[in-house]
Amino acid sequence: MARTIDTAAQQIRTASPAALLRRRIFGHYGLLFGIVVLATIVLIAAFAPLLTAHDPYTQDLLARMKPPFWMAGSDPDHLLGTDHLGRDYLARLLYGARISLAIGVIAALISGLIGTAMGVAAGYFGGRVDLVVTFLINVRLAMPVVLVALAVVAILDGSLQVVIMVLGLLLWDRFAVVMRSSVLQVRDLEYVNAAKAIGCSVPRVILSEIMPNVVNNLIVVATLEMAHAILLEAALSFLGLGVQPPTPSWGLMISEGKQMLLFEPWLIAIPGVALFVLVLAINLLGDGLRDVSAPENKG
Amino acid sequence: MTDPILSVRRLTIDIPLAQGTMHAVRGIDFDLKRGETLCIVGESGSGKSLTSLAVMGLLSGKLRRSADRLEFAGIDLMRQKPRTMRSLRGDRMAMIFQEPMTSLNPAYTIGDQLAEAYLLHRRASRVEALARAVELLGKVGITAAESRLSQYPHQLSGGLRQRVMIAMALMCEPELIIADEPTTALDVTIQAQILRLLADLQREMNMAMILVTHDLGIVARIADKVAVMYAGEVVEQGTAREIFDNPRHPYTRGLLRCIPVPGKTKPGEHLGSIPGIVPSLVGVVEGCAFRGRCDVAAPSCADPIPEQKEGAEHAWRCIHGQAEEGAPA
Amino acid sequence: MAGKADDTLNAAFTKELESVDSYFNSAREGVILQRSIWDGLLYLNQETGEYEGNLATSWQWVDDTTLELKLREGVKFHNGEEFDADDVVYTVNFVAKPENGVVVQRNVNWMKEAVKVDKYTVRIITNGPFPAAFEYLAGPVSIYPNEYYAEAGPAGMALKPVGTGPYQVESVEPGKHFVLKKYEGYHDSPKGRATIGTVDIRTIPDINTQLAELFSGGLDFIWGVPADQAEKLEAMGRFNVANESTMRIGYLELDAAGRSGEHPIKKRAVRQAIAHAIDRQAIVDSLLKGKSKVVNSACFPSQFGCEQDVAVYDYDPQKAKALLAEAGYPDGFTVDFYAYRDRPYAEAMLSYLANVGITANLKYLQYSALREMRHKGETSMSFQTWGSYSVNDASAITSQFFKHGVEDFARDDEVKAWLDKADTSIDPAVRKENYSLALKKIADEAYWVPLFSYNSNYVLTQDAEYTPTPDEVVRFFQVHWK
Amino acid sequence: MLAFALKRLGLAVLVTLTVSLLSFSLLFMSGDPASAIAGENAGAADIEAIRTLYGFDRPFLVQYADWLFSALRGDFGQSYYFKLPVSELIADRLSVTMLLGVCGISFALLTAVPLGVAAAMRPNSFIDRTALFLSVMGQAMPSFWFGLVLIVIFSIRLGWLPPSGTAGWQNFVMPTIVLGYYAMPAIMRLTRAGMLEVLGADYIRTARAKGASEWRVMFKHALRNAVVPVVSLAAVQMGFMLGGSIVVESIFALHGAGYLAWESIGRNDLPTVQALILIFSMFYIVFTFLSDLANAWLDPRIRVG
Amino acid sequence: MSETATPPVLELASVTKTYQVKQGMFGKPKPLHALSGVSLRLNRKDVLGLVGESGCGKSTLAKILLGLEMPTDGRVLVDGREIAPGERRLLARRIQPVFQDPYSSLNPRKSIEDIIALPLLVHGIGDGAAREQAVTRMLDLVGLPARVRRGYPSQLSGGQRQRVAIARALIMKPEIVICDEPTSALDVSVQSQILNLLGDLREELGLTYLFISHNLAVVEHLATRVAVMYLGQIVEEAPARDLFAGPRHPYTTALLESVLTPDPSLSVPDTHLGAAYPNPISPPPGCRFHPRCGKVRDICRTTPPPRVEGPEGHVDCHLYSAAPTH
Repeated sequence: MARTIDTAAQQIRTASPAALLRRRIFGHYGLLFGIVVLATIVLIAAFAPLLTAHDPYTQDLLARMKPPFWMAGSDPDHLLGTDHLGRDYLARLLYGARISLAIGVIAALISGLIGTAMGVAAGYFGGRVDLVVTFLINVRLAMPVVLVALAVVAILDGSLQVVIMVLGLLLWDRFAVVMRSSVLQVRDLEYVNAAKAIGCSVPRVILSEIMPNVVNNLIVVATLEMAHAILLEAALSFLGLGVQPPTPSWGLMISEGKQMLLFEPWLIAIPGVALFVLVLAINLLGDGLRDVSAPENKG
Repeated sequence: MTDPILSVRRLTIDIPLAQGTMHAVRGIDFDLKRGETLCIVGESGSGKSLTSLAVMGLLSGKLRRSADRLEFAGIDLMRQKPRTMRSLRGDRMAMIFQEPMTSLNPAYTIGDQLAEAYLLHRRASRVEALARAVELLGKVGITAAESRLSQYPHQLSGGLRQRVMIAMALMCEPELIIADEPTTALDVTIQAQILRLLADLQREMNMAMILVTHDLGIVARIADKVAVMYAGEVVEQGTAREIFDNPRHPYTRGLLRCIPVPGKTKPGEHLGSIPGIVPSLVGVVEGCAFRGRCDVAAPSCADPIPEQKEGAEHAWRCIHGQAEEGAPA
Repeated sequence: MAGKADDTLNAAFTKELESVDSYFNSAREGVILQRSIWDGLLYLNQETGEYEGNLATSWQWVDDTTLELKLREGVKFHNGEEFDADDVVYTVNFVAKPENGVVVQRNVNWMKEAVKVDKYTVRIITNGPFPAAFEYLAGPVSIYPNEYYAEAGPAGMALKPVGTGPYQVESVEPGKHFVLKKYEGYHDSPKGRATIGTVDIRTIPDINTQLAELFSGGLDFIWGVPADQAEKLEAMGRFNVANESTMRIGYLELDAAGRSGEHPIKKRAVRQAIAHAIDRQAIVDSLLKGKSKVVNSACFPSQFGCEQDVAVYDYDPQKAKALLAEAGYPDGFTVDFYAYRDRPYAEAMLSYLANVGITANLKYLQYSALREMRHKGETSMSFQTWGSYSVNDASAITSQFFKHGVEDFARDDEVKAWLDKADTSIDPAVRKENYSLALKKIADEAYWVPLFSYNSNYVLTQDAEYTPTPDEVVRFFQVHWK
Repeated sequence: MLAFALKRLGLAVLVTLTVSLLSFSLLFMSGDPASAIAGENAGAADIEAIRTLYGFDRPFLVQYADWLFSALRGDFGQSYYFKLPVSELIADRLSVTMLLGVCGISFALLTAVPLGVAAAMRPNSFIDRTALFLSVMGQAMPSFWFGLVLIVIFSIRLGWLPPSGTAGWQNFVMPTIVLGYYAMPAIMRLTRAGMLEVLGADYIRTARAKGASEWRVMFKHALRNAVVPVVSLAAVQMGFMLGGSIVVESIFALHGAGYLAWESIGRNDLPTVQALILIFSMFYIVFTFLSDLANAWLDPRIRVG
Repeated sequence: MSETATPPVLELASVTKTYQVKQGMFGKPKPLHALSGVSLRLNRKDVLGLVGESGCGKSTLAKILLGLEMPTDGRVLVDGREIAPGERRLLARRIQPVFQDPYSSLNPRKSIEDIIALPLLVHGIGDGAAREQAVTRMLDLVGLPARVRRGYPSQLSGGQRQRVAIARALIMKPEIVICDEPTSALDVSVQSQILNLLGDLREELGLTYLFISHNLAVVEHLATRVAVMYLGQIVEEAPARDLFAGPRHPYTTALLESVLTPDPSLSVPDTHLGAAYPNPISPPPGCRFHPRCGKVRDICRTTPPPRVEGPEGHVDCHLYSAAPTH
């Protein structure tokens, strides 16, 4: 009687999870597109000073609203033209990537921390904690985001920090909802019971047994909320209550360019397309991550 | 001897996967006569459920089905339009699934769902259909049948739901009924009740029945004929008595040794076991698929395996195949 | 499409008007409606600068604080009520009472009361000598029908306004839509009769939407069009574009008194450096354009008493840096820069300040929020504008801000004394002299950095004509079809 | 069913109260309301007089309770800016926003649900890819930008649609598309995912085994179950839409409640902003409440026992 | 009940577990008695088979023993010493679980090595090297090749995973292993391997098992004693051979009849079990089994049955009480 069931047929059957993931990522074009574009934008943001000789803040009132290179009368020194104060549009666009990314990342980080803590607590402890968290989520969902954000930014005045904080404090709901349901799903799985029966402390159960199994959902939500925050900032700036000039935020650039919408549409087309591409890339990344982490729920 | 109502020859099901084609069912044959019960038995992944779905024409779109012959009551199922298949399904051939909890539509009442099965195939009013439903609910042993009609599936226990499923399958008095693991999700006591009900109804209505299961106990109690499937092949088939009393294929023998039998196996002593795991069916599969786990495997097991027969009913695919001494341990 | 064909002039407001009752709003849009719906006792002829009789036919000072007016006879309000001395008395006595809550108290708080002499004669008693009285009687003080107002009150008046003006109100949807109809029974006023039958005014907040409507024919008349857009519109040749200067000037308000705490701006040299740092001419040429001018004195040049011979700070960054170094800030400093409108101008100034080493963080607030901060003395530097209510007198601006009120960041006793004298004297020479002294000191100390005067662009469809006036008030009754 | 409704109602009331407290306290800190009432060119003394007149010197909770009890009677006080009852002001504006919301959600549902179903019926087909493309575009498109682009194309270049106002149905075409397209992707995705999930369910196989046609399987058995989460989402989106109509209303100069809210924030018009936040919240709460009831009706597992 | 020299290694003394099943926020919570006064003794090296239908409270019992749930009432004693609510870690050192579903009982994000070594890590036993050694030893013990240690659960078959779960349970050298349906998710051929392994390990390590199963054939094969649960109560308990030879409680009889042995000469039995399993929120009065019992008498409908002690067990049934009690 052999206790070992090992035979020739008994190989480690499938690839490791990491290898599987790699394979899936490279088979997903949307995800690849998202990664490549986002990486490009991140690099642009990081190396903005190397990519343009112009300073995004230097104004030249005599060279205002020079058209971009594809239009007649363009100035080869300003590839994408200049804005209403004669600042180089390309430089502002490149530096603007930093602002948008910073807003997206930090706001998602703050809301992620709040939402995850609440969602995990609700999902794991259930009972009264869950009641309270669910209630808070309801309250938060019932508050009109744009309106409340506008009101708060109006009260606290719109600096970059304030906008990021407000968005961070407002956008935690989806984290909480998703983390709550993810944890609820995982919480009653037997490996969690096993860990408890082994004598793991609550923090250990949460951090080392539950979190690794819900972290992909967290990442997906984080990307979506990042996109959400970037769009919201743009909307706030558009309404005049976002980050303050002369900060080269894309939302602000659209808001400034809007003045000349009918005559110089490229002023909003350029930052608009940049914003669109960035959000698109982040969304594709998020969608792609969801697909590869749970291929059965593609959609 | 009557013609078989269901005749299957070289039924093959392929599943295209990213890594290659998976040969899930590899050329199986069987016949079934009116009034007979065929049990298809095998472990998970052996292709037994796919076989039953293939007969019903319910394989999902990606799966490829082919067969030399797939005849039901003289109708060539391989060549029928979807429309014809629909008119057969639920009318002349019906199916019962494994999960009674999820196999009923949660949005509609029991009555709606039972009546639908009838109205799809019979020119009848809704009132007539509901009367028929009450009749069949009574038949499957559900008390207060009329009041059940307006209930929703979630209000019933698992055992009751499986009875409803059976009633639904029998609404049009099918000639063939296929039950795919109908009791796996149920408690032991309920399992016995449902099986007994099925067996009684099958006899009463003179239906042909295919029962797919992994439980040898069920097979022994209910089957006229048994087909043992392993890795997409029927490795052995015959009458229940032949299979249990005189198993020829090493896999069948192994399976029988694995289960503790009250009164026969001694408590605490080692049970038989089959080492290893089921081989991958992706790509080309040649020779005996069991040879990697077989304790009597020989080099020639890698060659094509001819079918061996003993009498009209008992057949197996193994180059060995001589009767084993004594009863299975 | 509306327009000349159906005798309707479609115009747009940029801002939601809080109330049509002219005493209960403080907005430019309110003034525009007020001039069309109501009449004042007097009228200021924009061309001659002379006062003419409107609801009054003659007027004269009985003493320093008593003005007697003869009223026009035969005038009827839009609702048919007859105009007489009772209407003037009721209106003046109502608005002069502070507890009735007229929003802009300055417009009315110089009046103590009105007294009826006979049916067509009234006396207005002022709270002291008030040389600018005619300015107000020709401007914001409109006469309401006493019976109707007593019954409807400000709320009713806001929804269904009744006046004597060239236009009567057809409908009001608060804040968003106003329809005016030509008042056929309008009296023989120096304002002249309206020629266009209907004026349909919608509130369209975004100037671009207004432009889009103009393009698609949905609007016939818009104003306040920014210089860049006006230039482009003019170049298109499809519209009549008119530019006119306004009495509004922009200035930097500097906290010389240190109300917001210790900071570099308390030093005169720093304030002068700021004045030297900003290229006002470039801003005027590139951003404001039109009839805008650089201003050097803390008032609008045409205003009575607005001394022009004051210290001039030309654009000189080197000098600015030198002044900063002299003040002890060779590397500059950081300061919050508050603003509430014209963000591009503010941004341009930030950039100039940055060039001399001053890092100014823009705090762009709503007007009321910024005003609140200023009242509390929390701003050390802010970009303000003031339109003087189109009152052509330095008292409407300089005296507003340098007499130790909550909006005075200079707190200069000497200046206050001069201004007090100028404001209360009725001798023009005395007034002029004292305003001059005050304004010269303000410039020398650089309490303010006066920047530029504003202008406004008026755009009409080619079917219509209008000659704008420098007081920035749109007179629909003077628009006419070609 | 009644107990379920009551329970949801209780929760809704509690949420409403909390939101009202939050918005009240939030705006209480938003600076001096007296200054806002005084208007643009008022002096310091004017403001001081107003402060005592309106009772802004009372303790916070007193003011809140006062406000809340009035609000319960439908009295949200006077707008500081318009000097009109807030309730009148809002009632007037709300109809535009509601109309816009209904148009927007209808547009979203009418495009998203058929697309989602079609996509789920044929995964990876052309129509599936088209639907996915549309939804990805819709999620990444800033709606204010989209609105501006539409104005440039349809009002300026083509002259087909009026760029602003509420005069006729033409005025609502572009706002509807902008607002609807904002909600469309999520609904489409959920419909598709829900249909895909439901189509894989055991009871669908049961229906097929009965001999039901594909059409019947799709629309009788699948959609009924897949639509349950879509109803919830549509309610949530509708709530968001009303609250988020600010941008669209300001671009297309629709004098709705969203635009009023934005302007009121700028004007420090406290009673109006408070009332609007509360009313938008109520809308969200009412819609989700109604969707819960609708779901209970659609899904007997909630409705019965 | 038989006298033992030493106290039982594990004892449950009238343990009750009641869940408050809340019906919405304002609905009145209703009590669900998952366990009603369950007393059990587990002697060293015994294999106590616990059988019953789903919903009878078997799993709740297991959770209480593992410290995953606190009993509402009653005591849990280990070696005669009561375990206080705060002593879960103490419990963990002596009692370890093997769960039903090997697909969900292993954390998919952790390597096999980490899974097996987790108990040592948690209890701070040994250093890295010692833990590595222990893992090697355990892999060998449960018959897994050493190279799987760096693999992940998704790379293993069901049987292999269950071996990993057993290795994890045994690495702490516990005395008691709670096996909650350890083979019901496995194929027959694998089931026998795991049963064999459990049998061998018991011999080698002197383990005590609580073996929870609904498969009576498996229980008969492995158990030394059997307890039959019905609706939160233990209705019969006896040495395995006695119980299988002569079941006393009608429910036990029905369970035994339901076992389908692979004997083609027999047909499907009629268990005479009426009605379905009752709702535990509103259990039937009297004997909880009476609505389904073929031998029901009037007294069964009103009066809970007495406990009838036998020489080596007990049965709770009116059929065996000397006189009807009130």
